[in-house]
Amino acid sequence: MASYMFQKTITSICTCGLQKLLPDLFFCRHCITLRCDFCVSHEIDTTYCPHCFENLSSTEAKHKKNRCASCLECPRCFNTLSTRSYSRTPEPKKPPQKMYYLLCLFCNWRSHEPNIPDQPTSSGNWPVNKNPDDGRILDLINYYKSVTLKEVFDKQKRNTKHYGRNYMHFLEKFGLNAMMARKKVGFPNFHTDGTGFSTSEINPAEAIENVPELSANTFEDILDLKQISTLEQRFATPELQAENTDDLFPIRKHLRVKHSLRCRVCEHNVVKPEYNAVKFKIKHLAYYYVPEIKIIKCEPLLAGKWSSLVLKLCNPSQASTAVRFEKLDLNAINIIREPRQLEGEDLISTPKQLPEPIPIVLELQGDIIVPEGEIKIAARDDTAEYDDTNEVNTDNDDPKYVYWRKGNKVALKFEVKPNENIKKNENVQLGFVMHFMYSDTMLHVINPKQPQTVLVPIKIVLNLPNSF
Amino acid sequence: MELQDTFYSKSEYVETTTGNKVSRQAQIYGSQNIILNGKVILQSGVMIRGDLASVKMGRYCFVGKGSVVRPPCKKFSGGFTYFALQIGDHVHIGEQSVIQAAIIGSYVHIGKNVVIGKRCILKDCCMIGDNTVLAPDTVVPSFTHYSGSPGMQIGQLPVCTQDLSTDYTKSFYDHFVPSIDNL
Amino acid sequence: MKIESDFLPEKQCIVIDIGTKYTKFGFATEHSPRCIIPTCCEIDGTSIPDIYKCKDEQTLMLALTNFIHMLFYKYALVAPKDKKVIIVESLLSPTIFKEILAKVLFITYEVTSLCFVPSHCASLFTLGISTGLVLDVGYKEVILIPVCEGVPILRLWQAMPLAGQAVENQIKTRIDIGQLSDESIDSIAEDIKARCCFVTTLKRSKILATGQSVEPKTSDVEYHINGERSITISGDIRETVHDVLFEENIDEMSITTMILETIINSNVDIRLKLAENIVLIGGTVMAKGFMSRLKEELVEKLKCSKYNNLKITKFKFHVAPAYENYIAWLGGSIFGSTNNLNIVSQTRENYINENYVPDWPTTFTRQKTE
Amino acid sequence: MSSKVKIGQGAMVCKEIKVKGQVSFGASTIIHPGVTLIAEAGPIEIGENNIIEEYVNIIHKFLPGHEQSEPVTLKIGSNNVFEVYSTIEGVSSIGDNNIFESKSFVGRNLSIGNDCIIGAGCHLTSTSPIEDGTCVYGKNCTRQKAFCKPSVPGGHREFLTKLLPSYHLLRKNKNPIEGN
Repeated sequence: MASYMFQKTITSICTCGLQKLLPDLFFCRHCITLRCDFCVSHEIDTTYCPHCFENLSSTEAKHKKNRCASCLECPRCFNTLSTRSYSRTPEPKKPPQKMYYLLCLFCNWRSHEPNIPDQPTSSGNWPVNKNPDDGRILDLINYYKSVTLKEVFDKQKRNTKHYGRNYMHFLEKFGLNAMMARKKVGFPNFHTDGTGFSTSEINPAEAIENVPELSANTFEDILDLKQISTLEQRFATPELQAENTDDLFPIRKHLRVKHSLRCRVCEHNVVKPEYNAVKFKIKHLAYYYVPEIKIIKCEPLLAGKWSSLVLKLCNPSQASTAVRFEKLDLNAINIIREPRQLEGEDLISTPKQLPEPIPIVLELQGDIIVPEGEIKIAARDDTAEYDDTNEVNTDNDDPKYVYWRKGNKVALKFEVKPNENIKKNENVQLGFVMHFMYSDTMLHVINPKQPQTVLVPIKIVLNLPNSF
Repeated sequence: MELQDTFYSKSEYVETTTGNKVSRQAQIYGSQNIILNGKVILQSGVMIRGDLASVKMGRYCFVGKGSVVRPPCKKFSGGFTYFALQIGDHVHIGEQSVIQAAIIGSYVHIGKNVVIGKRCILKDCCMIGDNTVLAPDTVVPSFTHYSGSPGMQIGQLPVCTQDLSTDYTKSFYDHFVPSIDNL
Repeated sequence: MKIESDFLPEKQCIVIDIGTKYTKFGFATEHSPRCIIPTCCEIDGTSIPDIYKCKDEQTLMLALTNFIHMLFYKYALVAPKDKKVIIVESLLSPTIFKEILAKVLFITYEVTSLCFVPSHCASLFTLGISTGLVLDVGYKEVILIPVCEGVPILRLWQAMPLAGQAVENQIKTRIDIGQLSDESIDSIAEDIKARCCFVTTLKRSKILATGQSVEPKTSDVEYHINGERSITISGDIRETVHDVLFEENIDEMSITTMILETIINSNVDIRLKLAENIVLIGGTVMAKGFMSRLKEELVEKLKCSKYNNLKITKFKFHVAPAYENYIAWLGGSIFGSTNNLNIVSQTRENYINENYVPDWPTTFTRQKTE
Repeated sequence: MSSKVKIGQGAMVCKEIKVKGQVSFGASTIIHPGVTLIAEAGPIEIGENNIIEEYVNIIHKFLPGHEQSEPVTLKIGSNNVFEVYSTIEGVSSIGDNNIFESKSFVGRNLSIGNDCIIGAGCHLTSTSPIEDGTCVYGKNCTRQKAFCKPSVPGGHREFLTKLLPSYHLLRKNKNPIEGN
């Protein structure tokens, strides 16, 4: 699996034009084409805490500012804190009381450093520092809210004058019920000068003349880097940004989300996770439909000379499929995009503006001879692993292309010729189109009863390392 | 790229009935506390401390050269004990790694030179990059890629991680073949 | 905690301030950003250190898509569909960047409304005043725009590439950090700037400039570089690293002369008001001693010939109720709490059929024509 | 170099360890299997109540330059814990009550005081000495003043002394009189 993460030898081109590895691609069964991260819309499925796996609803998470109430992070090394307890007898007679403090097992930070008192309960409410300027900002917000309301009110008053609406409408809009409402709530009545709207006053900040000077001893005293917090530690709590490491308070752990993905074109679900297990309710991944290609053998590539390349195709789906290959012609590559126009109940009500696909720019550094004709690949059945007697009908295989065949895997021979001007250590980029037979079982198939088979084109790009 | 065959000398490895391949240089202590569920590969220099507490490993596990699998210890008011370590199926552990976790789920991929701190919990389908140091008591959620010291999430794993891991460990086991010459 | 009304889903508005080095991200009506993260993202594996420097439109589009995706799904934990978004950005940010950002937000992420607020006007919201000389000392450049009665006077804008990056380049040239990858050299230089260096007084910097040693000698600092080496940073380096911001380049321009030039070019009646309402924003301003040094430089520069006909004798600086590196964001958040937001911002529908990107100066003029 | 081993009273030294040169273990010190102790540049004296876990290598060699200079003893204090795969190479002396976490590496001419914690995966080769009570952690080995003394869990040693004899062959002193 590690090799999957770092090697980009075989990539497929998604409908939106990005080159992606097969496990990163999804397969929308209604549009019968590849989708990638860029062309699916993500929705929040569940919000959970990465440490205690407590599931929160989205409003609850929003209310707690997307932070877990019980799990805390060390302010110094951002590793999750564990609680340690010791028993203490406050008064000689009283039974010993269990007191808890926080300890980071990675950088040995303790909750005694910013002298947070020990809590009697383990998931005690550890103190959270408030923003010192809360009050001032709140007044500013209220002031600007009332100013804009006043602007709206003045504008409407000006408009209503022009049209000379009847008096009741005017009263009803601003007069009678507004005044009654204010009296009921106990607000002071409108200003008598007829502005009809009172704006709360704010004392604008006055500039200061004598600016804080550099304190005298900043020059001489020895700077102890252990005491000064780094930028990252300050930005963890933006409203405090403590300079000294001793005033760093533990941070509540940030929550994480599970996505459910939906195809942008036909708005059908592509991936829908289970509640908290690893399984998925809906998992339409290209990895389960499109035959996976792996390189078995590749002779060293020489500029301008044919060399053979053996690719293994493995059919992941339970239905047998057939594969046909075709050269990749670059000019037609950007034209056919959405292979299938939606019809029947697939048509979504409001046609959406889709992100326009990314133009595919490919410079192929060589050409490739692909096997002709149709090559069948048997279905995958997991029971085959135990009885090795599954017969392999290789009678109608064309030995020129089929290297060997076993169960749902077949190895095919390709011929590869890199261009003359290829540089030594540069990867050779080649491409071809693989059409694979997909039995379309969706009920939107209007007329025929039994599932109709469709040839799905997948554009594959190989970049073969030259130093083979 | 298809996995290449890795050869091992037949004399060095012992193959049990359930398909476990254990190197003779691997140091297994307290073997009655160790349970391997079949098709597990323990390379040379691996040390499994079954004497401290029981160690359970699922199918198709692989432990690289020189790795140490050690049950975690816990200090509580009563005293001090080691408690069991449980590893799921299809787990790949790189070379020179130190595993002191409490629970490792299935389909987990741990890189080379990794330190997994005491009492860590690794959920299914997660991946730990090379040279990572996981602090004790860390919990690694599913479908996450952790790396760095202290281990932090740096990426997301694809939805089909389960099948990727199964294929990887199965093909690794199939390609772990005795070298023919000194038969 | 009482349920505040603005937590209701439809009322929620996201405020993003994409700086050249750090991005401040949070919700409107909140008093501080939810996160301050470096403005960098990665496209399938290759990391892009600076989004503003993307080569072509294509990579910029992908970089912005990934970056906005990370912001929403890792920090806001809310789907961007049908959300209101405010982008606080400097008036001089390239229009390509704005157009692609609008396209990404409107089409890929289907936000309902988007509004671009200039950081210079937004920072005045945090002070309750409407006129001021706003000096934004960021990472790449320092931008100075006077704002009069809430309207930025674009005629008098000044900008210079003398900001955080210039200070870090100074550190890199004067201290040998060793052969490491350049990301780690950048991060070490930034760490040294943030933790060890400060802005010295004018008097001391003059003496040090001539090379003699100054009386209360600044102490050296021993700085460990990941376990292998530890270098000592000499006292005068710690002091004089920030002086590059105040040195005058060939055509005699530095931060101080920028302010005085703007005041001279501005028309007579607001000169006094500007001089007494100087607002400093941006991360580099948070260096200890920056404000006092700037004041001394201004007062001292007044004496020289060019500016002596100015009637101004003293300068006054504002202190905002927040840290300088997120004052602009806070301004955006305060603006987001008013319902002025719905009037000014551009909705998705008429972006699709009109396909123009809202610009702060043009929003009012365009308002009239509708 | 004959490997002369002196085992203190109550010390628990497993059989499968690699020892080169003269090494003496203090009382009730526990050595897990797989430890390598190379004492070429002089004898290594390990104090009491130490716990040395698997695959720890304590290498006490001369600098490649001058081999023939007279032997120097490497003194290791008491109550230290060396976790799995921690490496001490060419260190002049180690105090008491230190914890070397797994895969930590302490390099040449560094002397470790008392009550230090060397974090997991730390690669320390800088020459500046580590004062007492510092805690080194993280990939760029940031140093921090530890708030209080690292406490080795008390029951750990008793548990191991009860458990190890039943599973491991233990080294005995060749001539019991010599082992004090």
